[in-house]
Amino acid sequence: MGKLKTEEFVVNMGPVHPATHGVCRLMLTMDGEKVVKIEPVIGYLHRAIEKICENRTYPQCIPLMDRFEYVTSMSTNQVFAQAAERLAGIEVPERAEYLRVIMLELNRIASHLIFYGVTAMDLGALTPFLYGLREREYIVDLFEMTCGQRLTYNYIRVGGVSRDIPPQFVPKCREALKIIGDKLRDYEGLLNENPIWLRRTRGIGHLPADLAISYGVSGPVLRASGVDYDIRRDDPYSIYDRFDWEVPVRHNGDCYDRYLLRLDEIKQSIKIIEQALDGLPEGDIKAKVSPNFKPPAGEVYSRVENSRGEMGVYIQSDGTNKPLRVKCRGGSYNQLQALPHFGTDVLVADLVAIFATLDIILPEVDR
Amino acid sequence: MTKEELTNYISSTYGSQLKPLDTGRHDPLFEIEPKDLVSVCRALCDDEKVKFNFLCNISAVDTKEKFEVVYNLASLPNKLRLDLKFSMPYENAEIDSVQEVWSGANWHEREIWELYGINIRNHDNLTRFLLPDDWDQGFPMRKDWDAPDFIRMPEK
Amino acid sequence: MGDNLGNLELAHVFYWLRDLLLATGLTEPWVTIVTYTALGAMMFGVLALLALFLVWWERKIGGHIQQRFGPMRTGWHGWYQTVMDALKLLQKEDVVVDKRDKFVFFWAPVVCFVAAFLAYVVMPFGNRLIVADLNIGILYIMAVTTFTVISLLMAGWGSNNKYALLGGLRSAAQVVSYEVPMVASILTVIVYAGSLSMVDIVEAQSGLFINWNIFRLPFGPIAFIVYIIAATAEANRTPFDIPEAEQELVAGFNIEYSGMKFAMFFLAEFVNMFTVSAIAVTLFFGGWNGVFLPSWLWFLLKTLGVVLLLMLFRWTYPRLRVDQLMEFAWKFLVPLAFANLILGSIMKYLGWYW
Amino acid sequence: MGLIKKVPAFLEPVPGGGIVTTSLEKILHHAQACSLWYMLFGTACCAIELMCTGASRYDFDRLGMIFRATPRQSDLIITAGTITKKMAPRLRKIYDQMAEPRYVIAMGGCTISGGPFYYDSYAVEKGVDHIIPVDVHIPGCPPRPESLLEGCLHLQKKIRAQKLSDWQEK
Repeated sequence: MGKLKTEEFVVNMGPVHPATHGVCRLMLTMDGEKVVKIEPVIGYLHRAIEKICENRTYPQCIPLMDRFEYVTSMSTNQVFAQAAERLAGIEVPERAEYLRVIMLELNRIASHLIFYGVTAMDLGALTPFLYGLREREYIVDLFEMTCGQRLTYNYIRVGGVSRDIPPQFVPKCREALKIIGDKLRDYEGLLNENPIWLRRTRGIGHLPADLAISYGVSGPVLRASGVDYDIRRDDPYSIYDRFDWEVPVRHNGDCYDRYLLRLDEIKQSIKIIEQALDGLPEGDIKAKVSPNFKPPAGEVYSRVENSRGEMGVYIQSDGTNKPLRVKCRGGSYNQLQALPHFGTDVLVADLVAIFATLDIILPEVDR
Repeated sequence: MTKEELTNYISSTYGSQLKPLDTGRHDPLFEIEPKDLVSVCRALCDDEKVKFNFLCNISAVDTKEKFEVVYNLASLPNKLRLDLKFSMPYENAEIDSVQEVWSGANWHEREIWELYGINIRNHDNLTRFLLPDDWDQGFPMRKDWDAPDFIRMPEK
Repeated sequence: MGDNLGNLELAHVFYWLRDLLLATGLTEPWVTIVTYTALGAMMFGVLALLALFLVWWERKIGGHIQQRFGPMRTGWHGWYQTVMDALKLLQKEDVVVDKRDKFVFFWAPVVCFVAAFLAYVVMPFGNRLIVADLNIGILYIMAVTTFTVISLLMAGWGSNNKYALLGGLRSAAQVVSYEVPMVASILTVIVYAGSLSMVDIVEAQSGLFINWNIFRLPFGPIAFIVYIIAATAEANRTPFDIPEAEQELVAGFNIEYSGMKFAMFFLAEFVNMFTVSAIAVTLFFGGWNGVFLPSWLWFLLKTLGVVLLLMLFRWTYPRLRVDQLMEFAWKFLVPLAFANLILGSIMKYLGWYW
Repeated sequence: MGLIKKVPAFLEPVPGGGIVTTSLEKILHHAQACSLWYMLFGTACCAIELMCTGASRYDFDRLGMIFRATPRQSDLIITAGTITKKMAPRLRKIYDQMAEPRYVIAMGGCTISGGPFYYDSYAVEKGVDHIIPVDVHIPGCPPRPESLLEGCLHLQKKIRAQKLSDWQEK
């Protein structure tokens, strides 16, 4: 039987579409239900953060960094503070380092919980979305207790952190970790073995390791493709080398592995936080840094591992109190870039699954 | 391989093309001639000893006198970091695309083309993507850029 | 139809109305027309109220599964929330798309709405509570419930929107596939009841609950499971809600509809859900049979139980992909349903049942 | 526009219609206020808080608010997040696609005035009221879910205070 002649047509997915997590626009060339070509169109959230940073002093840049990647804004705080510290040669006090690690990992859990919920919602299950956000509230409460904000924290500053944790933080934090650890089993029970979930994710959107590396894909997506690389371990920053934890790696590179890997990461993060809470020393929380400090001329590229991959900031200083150039690099930027090269030849429903498990958020792409 | 060993290795192996710079604050930084860019990148990517197969970032910098372009590389198997940098004058700024070495360079270079107006040779898709489609106000990331509704912070 | 009304309870209303109208001096054809219209309006009113209740119930159940409350501000636990929704949708602007197919775009919601109500003509709501006891009742239901898919196709085509078109086509493929296992599992019941009439099917299950088809048929549970899966697909509910998959097609076939037209689709969806549950009750759970309570209440309670099952599906499962949906229907449900039918028929022939 | 525009025209000529109109006015506007279906429109940080408000702890559904993905069926658009100059025409288009009566809540500093941090950005639209008419402004960067809920309650109050004559064609 000869093949029926079909006609391709173009569908605009976005910029306002429930599955694009913000304002991404994917121009899909489709043959019936099948996606033949993807062309991402970005820039709908381009707020020129890099240009604005050139007009701000170093401490003033940190709130902007919050908005650069708001889901895990602790890590954006950290990456900028770290870069400025390396430029100016500032030593961070011990207690501040511990607090940073606690906050970074809590934020990673919060971000992965959002991922869990949003991915499930994109695949049609509405209830896990609310479960994920419900447990996230415990973490948000901890952040609010510490820095007064629910989302954009501005907590990690150049030379330390903005304020100390309140006394009830540690017991509350342990309690929250316990709740999340318990609920994680519920999450797994709800989706991991669900036959529909398996059919929708297993073997879908296979991302080969060499393609991932060549496109600069990083973080959980890269590790789900079998590349054992985690900046926390392999290019250590802060005090991650003091804790005992593992880097989860999976080898199939499909949607299911990317999903499982993030759940594994939550468990590892809980492990790190518990150790950090145990070892939390007394002492200063901030080195003495003038708000108008002028790092010597030079340049640095600092990077941290956040929940979407490598989060990097390149700063070039010309010796004044304002950076000459700030360039931000988010994991989503490269992941979205790689999407057209492995996400085609699937049905549109699979594309939604792939997009969701890449965990792309648009402010990181557009800045 | 530590940072010093890496610096020594790069200086000894690629000494003719790469010159160490002292402005790098955390990772080794080398200066490169624009004409050598693609061949050196290829060599760095393929060299089994270092194997810089991961491109973290490309940034263009406007230093008010010239453009600089910085490549931040990482090696996944050897867990190393390296920065490459070159400068060029304002007029007819042009660089070669490195996307044949790292495909991920595509969007970074496109962004440089769009925001700085640096032309990219051998790039397969130089089209506007961050700015609005009908943008006609030049290259906003340049230091001397100005627009009627642009509010500049006071210098001080 | 007027003749076989004699033994039904609805007939009381019917004859009462008839006498009233005859007394006012109307003549024969008009009296019949007016009485039937009144009956239809009554049915419509009851079902519309039921649909409004179901929408509210769904939101409450969804809310409680997700550890929240659902509507709370409109009356006690938001009991008149959906009335307000309906009133609001009435007020909304009726957006007409510029390059639509005028005729198709306008009539799609109407067809959907009417098709949803047609099945209730032969639905036995209670003991002797039925509009018309057709001797091909179940066949008639299978025929008219399929009209829904035509309306969805019309909506998809008429909207001149690619998402809507995809949604309409998906729904066509889905309904055509799931009709087959559905009919096969219904046939199993019919083989045992020996009649296509809804009343006969219910009466064959009279007595204790042990006589219900789901327990009495040799593979009753299998037939029921096949039926309920196919019915979920027929009613476009999660995990088979691909025609309006929110995350893929935004809102699917009804993407361009606003105001009252959308409300018609929305209500029809819930009426459909009630329809398939009512059929399930009639076929497998003994219809209105039950002790102590009045028969219509038994019917309602049982149907709401099945509706609850459908709602639990919706709030638990992810959505299937369109090709997996087809695969599931043709490679799993159809063979299962037919094997069930053949085995059941053989056992009926050999008399291996009670 | 549906019923709401036609009602006074029908009822005014009828003797005693005025009384019906006033009570109808109350009911219709109450219905609008009680079932604000909001459009899923989130661009930046505020979208996360919008999600949180819809989730278990704060629960939009209590107020009868559920999300719709298509603008045709939504009554309310919550502009959650920065609107850039590239996004602005799209926002206008979505607003135009919505069926009347429609309402707008500007959530967060960015949509009120371009935000506390983007005042010297070349790409950010300084205030969403340049593009679409806004009913309620909610400050904050991002606003807490409580303030968003309060904004919605204010919007409900505003809707209930409307007159049917407001809906007549000018």
